[in-house]
Amino acid sequence: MLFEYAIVGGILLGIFYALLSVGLNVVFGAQKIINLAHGDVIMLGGYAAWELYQTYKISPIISTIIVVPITVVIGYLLNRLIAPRLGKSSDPEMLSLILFFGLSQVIEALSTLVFGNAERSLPINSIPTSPFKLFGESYPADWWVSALVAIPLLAIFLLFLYRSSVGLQVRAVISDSVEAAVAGINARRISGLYFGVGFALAACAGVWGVFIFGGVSPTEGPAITVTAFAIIVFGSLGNPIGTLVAGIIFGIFYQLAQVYVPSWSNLVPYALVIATMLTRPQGLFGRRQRVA
Amino acid sequence: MPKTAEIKTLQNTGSKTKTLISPAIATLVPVIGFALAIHVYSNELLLTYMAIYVALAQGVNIMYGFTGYLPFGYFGFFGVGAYVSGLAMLNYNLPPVVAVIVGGLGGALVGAILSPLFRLRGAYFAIGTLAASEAIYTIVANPSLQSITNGPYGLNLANYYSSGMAYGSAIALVAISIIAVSYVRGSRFGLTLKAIRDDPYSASMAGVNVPRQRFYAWLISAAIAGMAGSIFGWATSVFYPQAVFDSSLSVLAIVFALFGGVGSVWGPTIGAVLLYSVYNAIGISNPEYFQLIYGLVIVLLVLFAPRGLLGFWNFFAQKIRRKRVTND
Amino acid sequence: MLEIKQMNSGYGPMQVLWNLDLMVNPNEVQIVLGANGAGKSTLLKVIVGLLPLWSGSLLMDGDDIAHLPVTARVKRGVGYMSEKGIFPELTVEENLRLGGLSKKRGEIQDQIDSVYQRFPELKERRGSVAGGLSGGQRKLVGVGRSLISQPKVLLMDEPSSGLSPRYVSEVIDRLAELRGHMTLVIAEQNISFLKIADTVSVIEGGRTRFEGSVTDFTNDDNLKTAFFGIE
Amino acid sequence: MTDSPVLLRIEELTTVFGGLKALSQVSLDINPGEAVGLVGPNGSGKTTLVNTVCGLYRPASGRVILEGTEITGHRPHLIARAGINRTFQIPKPFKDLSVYENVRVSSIHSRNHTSIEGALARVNLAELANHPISELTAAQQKRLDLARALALEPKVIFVDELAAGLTPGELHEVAEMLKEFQSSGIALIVVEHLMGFLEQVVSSVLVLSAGRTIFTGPLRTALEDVEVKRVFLGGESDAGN
Repeated sequence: MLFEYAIVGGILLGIFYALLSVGLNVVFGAQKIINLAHGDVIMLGGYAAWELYQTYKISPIISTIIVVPITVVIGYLLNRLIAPRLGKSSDPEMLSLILFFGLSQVIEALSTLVFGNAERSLPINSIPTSPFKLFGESYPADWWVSALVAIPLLAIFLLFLYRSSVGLQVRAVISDSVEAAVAGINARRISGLYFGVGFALAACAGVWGVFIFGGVSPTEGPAITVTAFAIIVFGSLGNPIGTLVAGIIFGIFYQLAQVYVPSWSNLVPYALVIATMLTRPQGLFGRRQRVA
Repeated sequence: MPKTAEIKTLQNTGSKTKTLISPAIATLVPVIGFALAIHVYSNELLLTYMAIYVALAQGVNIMYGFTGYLPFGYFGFFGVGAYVSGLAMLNYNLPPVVAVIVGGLGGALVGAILSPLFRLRGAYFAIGTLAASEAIYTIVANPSLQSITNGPYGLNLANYYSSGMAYGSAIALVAISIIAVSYVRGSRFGLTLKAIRDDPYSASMAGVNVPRQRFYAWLISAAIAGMAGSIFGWATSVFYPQAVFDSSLSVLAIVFALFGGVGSVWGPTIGAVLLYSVYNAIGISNPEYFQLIYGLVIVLLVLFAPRGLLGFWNFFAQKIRRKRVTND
Repeated sequence: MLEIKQMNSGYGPMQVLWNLDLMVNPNEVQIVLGANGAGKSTLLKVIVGLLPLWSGSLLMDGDDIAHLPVTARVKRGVGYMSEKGIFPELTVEENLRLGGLSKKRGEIQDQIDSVYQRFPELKERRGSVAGGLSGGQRKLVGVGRSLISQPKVLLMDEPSSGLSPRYVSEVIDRLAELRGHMTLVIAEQNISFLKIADTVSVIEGGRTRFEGSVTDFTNDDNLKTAFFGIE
Repeated sequence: MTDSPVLLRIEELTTVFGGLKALSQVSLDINPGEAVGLVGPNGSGKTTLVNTVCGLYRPASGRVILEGTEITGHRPHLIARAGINRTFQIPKPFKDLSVYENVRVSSIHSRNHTSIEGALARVNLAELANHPISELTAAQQKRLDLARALALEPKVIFVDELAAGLTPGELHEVAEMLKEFQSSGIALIVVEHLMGFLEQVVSSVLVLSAGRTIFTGPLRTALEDVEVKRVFLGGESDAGN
């Protein structure tokens, strides 16, 4: 029964992990950079959910929707602020890495000042509480509720990207920003918007991270960033669908490790990212791409 | 095009003695400074830590300043050094100073093992080293390995504690790291590293063995971190794995180096001394204020001095140099 | 329609165009001939705004467009088909749809259908990724997208590049159908495009070597060797 | 024909990118002091040939032999030290080093520690030795590429699009420079679009199209060749009449 528990639990958590990492891949698609503040945006999403529940008794399910427009705007403005300056530099990739690293420190410091060091958590009865039963095993409510919220969110994201006119422009800009400009697309505005979408997805994941990680604290960001990075590298940079599959596979690996070799389970993301980068740098679903 | 046959101020006009004097000053000033500081400020442990950070910032300088590879996982070598030297003392009763050198070798050995990460570029390398160091931490701190590493309970080196010795070693390490940077900067080795940083393929067509040169820089950098970790463990005497495998160690070392200016000899020393002092003034009691300050410093540096990041020192030097050229 | 005088431009520090002149009249097909590296692509890129104009003038319908960003020039009716011409990761239909971003949904569909009518082989492969098509079909996708966006002047950068001779003549035939209906500037080194052109300019070393009608060009033997760049 | 082997022999070199043959069985022999032009339309494989011989790409098959020693697939720095060097279409100086230091990087790795000043003088850059790269024009940067190659005592230099963007005066200067190299025994393989310039420097050409050799022989003959005309001018082989 342990095996089934690990697989089903892994899939439920994996859907959450897909949501957790897809935003990082989206930001990569928009700007060709690794957003080292990704985990911190997730952390902010968590604090938003906590604040909204504590002060206004707003259900985390509603909070997931509330954070979207706010973070899209924040991401968009941030992109418009930094993109022109980075574009002028000689090594934009490295500089943006350092920039987002600095931003991550700023967010972490401000969160500590505002929310304090202590970990904040939300009562489980803030979401529908009955555990989910399958094959005689029961799974915590937050696992399946977060999966149930993540699925429509991811579906909407995919519809936006693959079925809407703006999504088409996004893909055109990602494919070739020069070609997109001569097709009359305002490439800067489009990539800024997509950048904001990446932030929004991160914030949504953050709302549910409060439950899955057992709380939210100002210092959780970097570890989440590394986990998300492991997943997007595994599933191929720039390919959001790859991230979804990779997230689920990661969830299963992680649960299997939790069940059978619990003391080693923390090694999973690190081993995954190193093994992927060294043996198949283009990821599971990637075509040959210059990474090294 | 400017007529500039007479402007020979940039390089290769300095005499041999001159090229030796400036690194000597860059080494002696901080060494003497640390030696005297203990008479003014009596918190020896704190000064030891400051010296360790100077060495770490110089280690980052060798790696990032001269090859362009940013090691987010630099703390991994630090932790390995602390453990290798600590276990060498505990298990083989090695004298601490010898153990420090062994710790440096341990750092370099791990550096050699991790050298395949050089196949990765830019951000991939930075995060790859971070993941590798986190993996090493997870292994060292693992309860299953308690018989070897004492798992999550860390090491107790209290029996080897010796006031003054650890501080002296830290000062020696500062000297070693600055001499290493001066050597790299002034030598053919450094010249080829800079060429590689600008354009690896072009460098190889100039006959440079690109992977080997990078590898050497990486080993020097890893050995410095290994020794720094060894001295940290020795001076701290009781430590847990999360104290020596702490990603904020890399963070601070990188910030100090960037703030002072990578690629220069003085920059990281000044950056580490200044910012670590600030850290002690406000950072111990209010770490979040300190974090906020250096986070903002990084963001502002990237946004408003995108070509530089070489810090204020180089920025001013360049300005002065330009002025001189236009005045001629 | 387009009037270029004394244009100087290049990449980074490297000057490629030297005091170049070019004049394109409405509804004419002008072929810009030149060897590889003569500066044809650079010229088109400066017109559409991908490269800066260092000095000289660039007028469209009498207005100076040199200071406008790319998207504004596209809105004004400058169409540009690069050598690549497509978004390889997108499907044929998506590529075409990108030609009509400013139009209403139904209107785009009508126009896509008319492109399909003109190029039936694209209809068959409407759902396939454009990067997977044959070289000739890829060019048709590029042409199709340009048709949908209905530019006042369409600049085409080497439509023959990467094509085998059979496809080149097919592309030429297709472009011939457009003759008289729109203003076309075709940068080419393949002189078979002459048969659909009204006027020719020859560029050599980034300078205008000849400007005139196709008949003047074909009657001048020296020009053909000049085209190879031999003095 | 001779007892001593040719200087550089490229033997049926084939380079494949993701199933696509960018270079297909291209062969070329060159002797000291000889200069061969390498021409063909964009994407015909000229730069791929240079990159493969210089060790940036590993060939799928074929051999590269320098003075009788096979060097196929050796790493770039070993090939450079063995005596094959190149310039770049878009010059690639070391931006953070001075002109002098740029050449010094090569000089360090030369067998006889060549004179840096000498190499700079041969490309007329001696006056700029202490200048930062940012003060050099594109033409000067291309000559710096050449100086770096010279400092490694090359036997063969691949010259990639040296003429693009140069004024007629500069063109003449560069042509004279290349002739001086030849007279000192260096073999040149000149990738060039500007036929007028090429004619001043080389006697014979190798014409590539779609990765294949379609012609080898004198430049003038090449321009009359039906196949070459078709590749350069398009569909009709009678286009030139």
